[in-house]
Amino acid sequence: MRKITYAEAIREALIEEMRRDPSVILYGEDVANFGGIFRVSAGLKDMFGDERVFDSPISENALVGGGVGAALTGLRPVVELQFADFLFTAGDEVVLKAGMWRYGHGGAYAIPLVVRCPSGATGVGPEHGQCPEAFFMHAPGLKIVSPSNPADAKGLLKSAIRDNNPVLYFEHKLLYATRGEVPEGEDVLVPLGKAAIAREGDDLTLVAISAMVPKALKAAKRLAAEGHSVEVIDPRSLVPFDRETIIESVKKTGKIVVAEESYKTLGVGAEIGAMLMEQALEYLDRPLRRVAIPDVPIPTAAVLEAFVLPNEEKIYQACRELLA
Amino acid sequence: MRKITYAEAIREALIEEMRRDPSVILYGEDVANFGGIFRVSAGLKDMFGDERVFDSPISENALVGGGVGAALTGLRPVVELQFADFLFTAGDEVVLKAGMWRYGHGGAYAIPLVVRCPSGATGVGPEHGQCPEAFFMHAPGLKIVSPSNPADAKGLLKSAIRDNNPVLYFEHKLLYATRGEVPEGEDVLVPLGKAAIAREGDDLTLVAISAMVPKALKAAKRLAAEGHSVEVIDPRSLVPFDRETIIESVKKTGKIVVAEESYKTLGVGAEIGAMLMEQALEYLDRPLRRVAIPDVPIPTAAVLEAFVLPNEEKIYQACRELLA
Amino acid sequence: MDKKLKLEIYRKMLLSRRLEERIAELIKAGQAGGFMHPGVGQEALQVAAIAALRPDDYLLYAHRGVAYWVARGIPIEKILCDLAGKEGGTNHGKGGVMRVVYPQLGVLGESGTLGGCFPIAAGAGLSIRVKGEDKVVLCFFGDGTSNRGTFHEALNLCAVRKLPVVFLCENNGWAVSTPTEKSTAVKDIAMRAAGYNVPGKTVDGNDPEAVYDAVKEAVDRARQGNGPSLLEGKTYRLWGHWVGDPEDYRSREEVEKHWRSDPLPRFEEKLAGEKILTEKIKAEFEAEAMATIDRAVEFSRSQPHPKPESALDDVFA
Amino acid sequence: MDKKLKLEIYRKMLLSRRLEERIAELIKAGQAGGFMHPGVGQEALQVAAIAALRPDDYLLYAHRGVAYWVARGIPIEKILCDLAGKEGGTNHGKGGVMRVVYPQLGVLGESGTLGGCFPIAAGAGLSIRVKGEDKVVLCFFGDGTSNRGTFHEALNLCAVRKLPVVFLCENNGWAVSTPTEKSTAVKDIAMRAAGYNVPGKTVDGNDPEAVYDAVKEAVDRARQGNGPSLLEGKTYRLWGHWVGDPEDYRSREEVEKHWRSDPLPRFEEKLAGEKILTEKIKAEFEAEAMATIDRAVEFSRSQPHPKPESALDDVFA
Ligand SMILES: Cc1ncc(C[n+]2csc(CCOP(=O)(O)OP(=O)(O)O)c2C)c(N)n1
Ligand SMILES: Cc1ncc(C[n+]2csc(CCOP(=O)(O)OP(=O)(O)O)c2C)c(N)n1
Ligand SMILES: [Mg+2]
Ligand SMILES: [Mg+2]
Repeated sequence: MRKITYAEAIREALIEEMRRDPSVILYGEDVANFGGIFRVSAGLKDMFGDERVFDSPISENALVGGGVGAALTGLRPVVELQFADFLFTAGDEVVLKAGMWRYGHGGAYAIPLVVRCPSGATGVGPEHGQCPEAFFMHAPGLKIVSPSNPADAKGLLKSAIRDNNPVLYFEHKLLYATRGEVPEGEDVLVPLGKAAIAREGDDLTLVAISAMVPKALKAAKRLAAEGHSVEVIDPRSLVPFDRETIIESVKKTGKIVVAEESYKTLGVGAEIGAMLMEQALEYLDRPLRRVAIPDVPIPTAAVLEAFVLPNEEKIYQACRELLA
Repeated sequence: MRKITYAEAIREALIEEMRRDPSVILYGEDVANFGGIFRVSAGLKDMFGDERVFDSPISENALVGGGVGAALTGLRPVVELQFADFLFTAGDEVVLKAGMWRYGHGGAYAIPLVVRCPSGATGVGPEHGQCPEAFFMHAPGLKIVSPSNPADAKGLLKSAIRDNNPVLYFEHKLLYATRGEVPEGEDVLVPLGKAAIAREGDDLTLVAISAMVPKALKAAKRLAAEGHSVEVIDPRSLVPFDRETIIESVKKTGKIVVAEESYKTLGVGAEIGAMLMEQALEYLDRPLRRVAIPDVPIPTAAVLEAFVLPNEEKIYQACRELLA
Repeated sequence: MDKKLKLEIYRKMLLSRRLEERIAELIKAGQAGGFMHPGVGQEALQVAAIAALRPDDYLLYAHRGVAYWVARGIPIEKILCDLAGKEGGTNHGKGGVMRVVYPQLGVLGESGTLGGCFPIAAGAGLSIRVKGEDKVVLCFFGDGTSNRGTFHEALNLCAVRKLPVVFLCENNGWAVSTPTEKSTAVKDIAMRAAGYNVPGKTVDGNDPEAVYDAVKEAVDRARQGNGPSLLEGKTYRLWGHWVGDPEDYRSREEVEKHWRSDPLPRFEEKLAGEKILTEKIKAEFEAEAMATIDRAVEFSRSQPHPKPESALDDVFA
Repeated sequence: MDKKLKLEIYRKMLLSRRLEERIAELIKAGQAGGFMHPGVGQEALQVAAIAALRPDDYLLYAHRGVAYWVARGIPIEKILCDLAGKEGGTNHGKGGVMRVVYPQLGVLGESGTLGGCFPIAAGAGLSIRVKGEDKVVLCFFGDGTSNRGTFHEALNLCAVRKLPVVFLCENNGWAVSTPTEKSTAVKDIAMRAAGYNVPGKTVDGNDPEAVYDAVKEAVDRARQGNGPSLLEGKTYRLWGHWVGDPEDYRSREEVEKHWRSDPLPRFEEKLAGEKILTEKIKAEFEAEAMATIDRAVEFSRSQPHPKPESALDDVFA
């Protein structure tokens, strides 16, 4: 199968969905003229015209709230924020408008909105490097996806655009350049709410999110060489969250490590831990291990950033500890 | 000891701290002329003048961000938001400015800011009734307190004002009118980060937050009549979080129920569950039970609101189930 | 404005007034089950502005009163059901009377956070523009709300993309207990139009004809693709911020002074002077209003509460 | 502006220019370890404005270039250490060069989200006011940033409470790849002053004297308790948005045209014409700049990285 990058996969999904459905539009800061600061939407303005692909003012509230208004009235807007961190700048529009307008109005409207959020620490400090999925996983009414590879990036974005609900789509900046096989075909979708078993195994369940998936797979490989069979689960979508797949795996392995680029306290691993304690307590034979950022903002300098970020080694060590 | 209401306790704390320290100021929408829409700050403008107590425009970003700027430059501002929900409106200012300015600037400044956030569902719907503590518990750099009674309301607010860090102070609207004993004395503080054991017990640990504490105590009383000894823990402060007290209690009881007015997924109960799974797995003899809002926005109509809110009966049932 | 339209505006102002009076009674008697910010005194502005819309235009009303809905033609009984959180309303108890919604007439709903409406209005304008329609969005907001950052972002976005949105400020002199001049740096909210290079106009908000003309002009302009406008009607909040507001923050004299420019008797006199409104018509309107309200109250009383477990519905589509 | 001040402004403009040229070299050679938005072409505006401050005033600079810090007197070696995330800088690797901070000179730091500075500036103004000081806050921001809602909220708050804050827009024609007229509804950002009833003034941002005079006037006004002002300097971003920007979104001709009004040679010629700047002084300034920069680069190279575990410090005070 052909291999393309994660960024190309996102771009392909946008192009196909915009071709398929004239109600899909794309806007955000620098997405048209420049093709996005990560150049993911390069060329789209020329393909679809500047009514459907346009540059916006630096106005995150108006961007996201405008997306809600456009979605309420029949469009399927895809809004790009330059950095996922700017979700906070549009906090009301994301949590209370996108997440609750439908509910508060008794289901009178649907909100088919996608907010594209480039996430992940890349040496740019506390306000441009977060993976803030867990904040929004707590908010009712929002769907959340975090693809870890090009095929999922494409298939999940297409599903997100076709979904009738607001979806926060987290694209990890460090994954943009990664290559992978991506099936062709305009109706190849990846459903929201279905985890992927990235590697099968019997001894330990390792849940990894977004850019942690490749690192988890490497750690699993190292552990395999040492005789441990690790099952790597990539939830792919955090809302809806495929609890079943994780619970089933843990029933088999009895051990769980969660690797994520969130802050540890109330990161995704907290929900996984609590869920297992509710639904699979009798199967757990070792304590939970969460590999995450130790509740500090993300520092800028490389040595500091490396200290707080989860990585292959930390994942490996956490697994080792449980397998010992 | 004299009994005063929760609202009076807050007001007393404000008065005492403003008397004690001229750098303490109070502002927000309608706090001066009207004394706050819940009348908590009635009369303060007359006591301290309209430079130190003033009404602000409807500009939540400027209120909270202004509080950060004032705190950076030597004041100790207390900012009132009319509803805790408006923390989202000031998302950037709360999470990235208050929470991260100090860290991002290498500790050059302290941010002694208090944001008062009236929380809790009272029939006013999805955007005026939330208890959003858990969202912000995930954010590094913010302290969080949620007093459940007048004495704590006073003592914690005084500590929050004297603390050199940003503190989100959640005052539950349904507690304003509750009365309780409050010791006199301007230096009677309740430290941030120390849980209270609201009732001792041996059979089950029941952690309850804010307005859930009185309900949990009632449930515990009912259970006591049935021969079950329930320990009720009120964390009081969620950041810093007194993990020790909960873990110790669970080591004794082996069972835990968490009651909170958060959304269930990634509510405070998730962190408690995960923490116990990390640190006390071998002591847990029953699954975790979380009594919380089932991941829907808060509806307005009384029958609907009652259906989603945790209450004494739901807490009682969750405990019963584990004690069976 | 022709005679028929004048009478229609008067009729709806009257109906709105009577409805709010009834709602206040119900609330005070503990029989409404809901919460309300009354709009008494602002009906001229609300009804006349909405009269300038086409049925397929979009409306984002503000949080003050019932006249928007009455003007738009939403059945009164639905409003009362929403107030009481009953079935038979527009949002099935989910949002209360603060979130009346009516897609058939482009009524998009309400943001619980003030100023949440501005970006939504801009987005609806974007839709119209992308789909090549000739609809218009009318977005109401209060003087206090004009200080939200979303006002600025949305006005600018609409202006740069020439979106068909008319922003209409109801400047009633107060935001809860805070007088406009204490919270707002300009005397006329419409002066803010200069920051976005769009037309700005202030009119007497208690004069339905002035309001209608100004809104009509702005709506036409938007419909023709010439972009947004910022309008302001000066009016006054004759009642408290909510039913039960102690109002100890403003003087009785001030309020009484403004009762003397209550738009309802003022318009009544004008139409009587123009021989458009006769005593007979007036009596008919009053009777009709009372009958409609009585029926609606009855209807709402008879309606069931939503099923408790329906609280779990409508999170996702 | 007296002769000494003119020379001092020129000297700092030159030093800033040379420093950015060196930083660009270091970044291109992979030796800087950091990320930078260069301010080449905007030094006149930045240096002259800051010259109007007192040492105890507060400064919120924007994200573009080093001249703010050079102007304020922050040692160059500290800037380079922050760029490289080394010890010896101002923030110990926590915030990089985007968060240079210097409490001794009222330099409060920077918001990573654009527009985050506006409320902070208002808050600093509030402090001054409550403490009864006569300090002033100077807050820089870009044309694109003027579209954030926080601009509106902060300007209004400062205006209603007459806070001593001077808002100064560096209108350089672009926000990343978006020309100002595509994102911003007004030609002159200073026109937005009308929305807050405060003085608004646009000056040639490449003319240090015009900038200094305008800022001085606004600063004096603020210091005397007469409230905020909104100023704008027209300038141009001569380099890309960041070092390495392909700049394929704008024409070479446009950029070249603007190089012809590069404020550095322009001011040089003016001062030469006024016989203030001699060849000798110029050569001395150049030599001094180079020596300072060389020493600073050396210093920064010799500095250690922060201890990895120090990443856990500074979350709470
Ligand atoms: C973001 C936000 N802040 C505060 C409130 C609380 N609040 C509701 S109505 C109101 C006053 C609004 O004043 P104005 O905009 O002038 O409208 P009016 O009530 O006078 O019609 C306030 C502060 C809110 N709902 N949302
Ligand atoms: C809230 C927010 N949105 C977007 C960005 C990304 N960003 C950084 S600089 C920039 C352009 C700023 O333009 P302008 O204000 O004109 O300043 P200039 O770069 O031209 O100096 C953008 C969009 C950001 N940092 N913060
Ligand atoms: Mg008002
Ligand atoms: Mg610019």
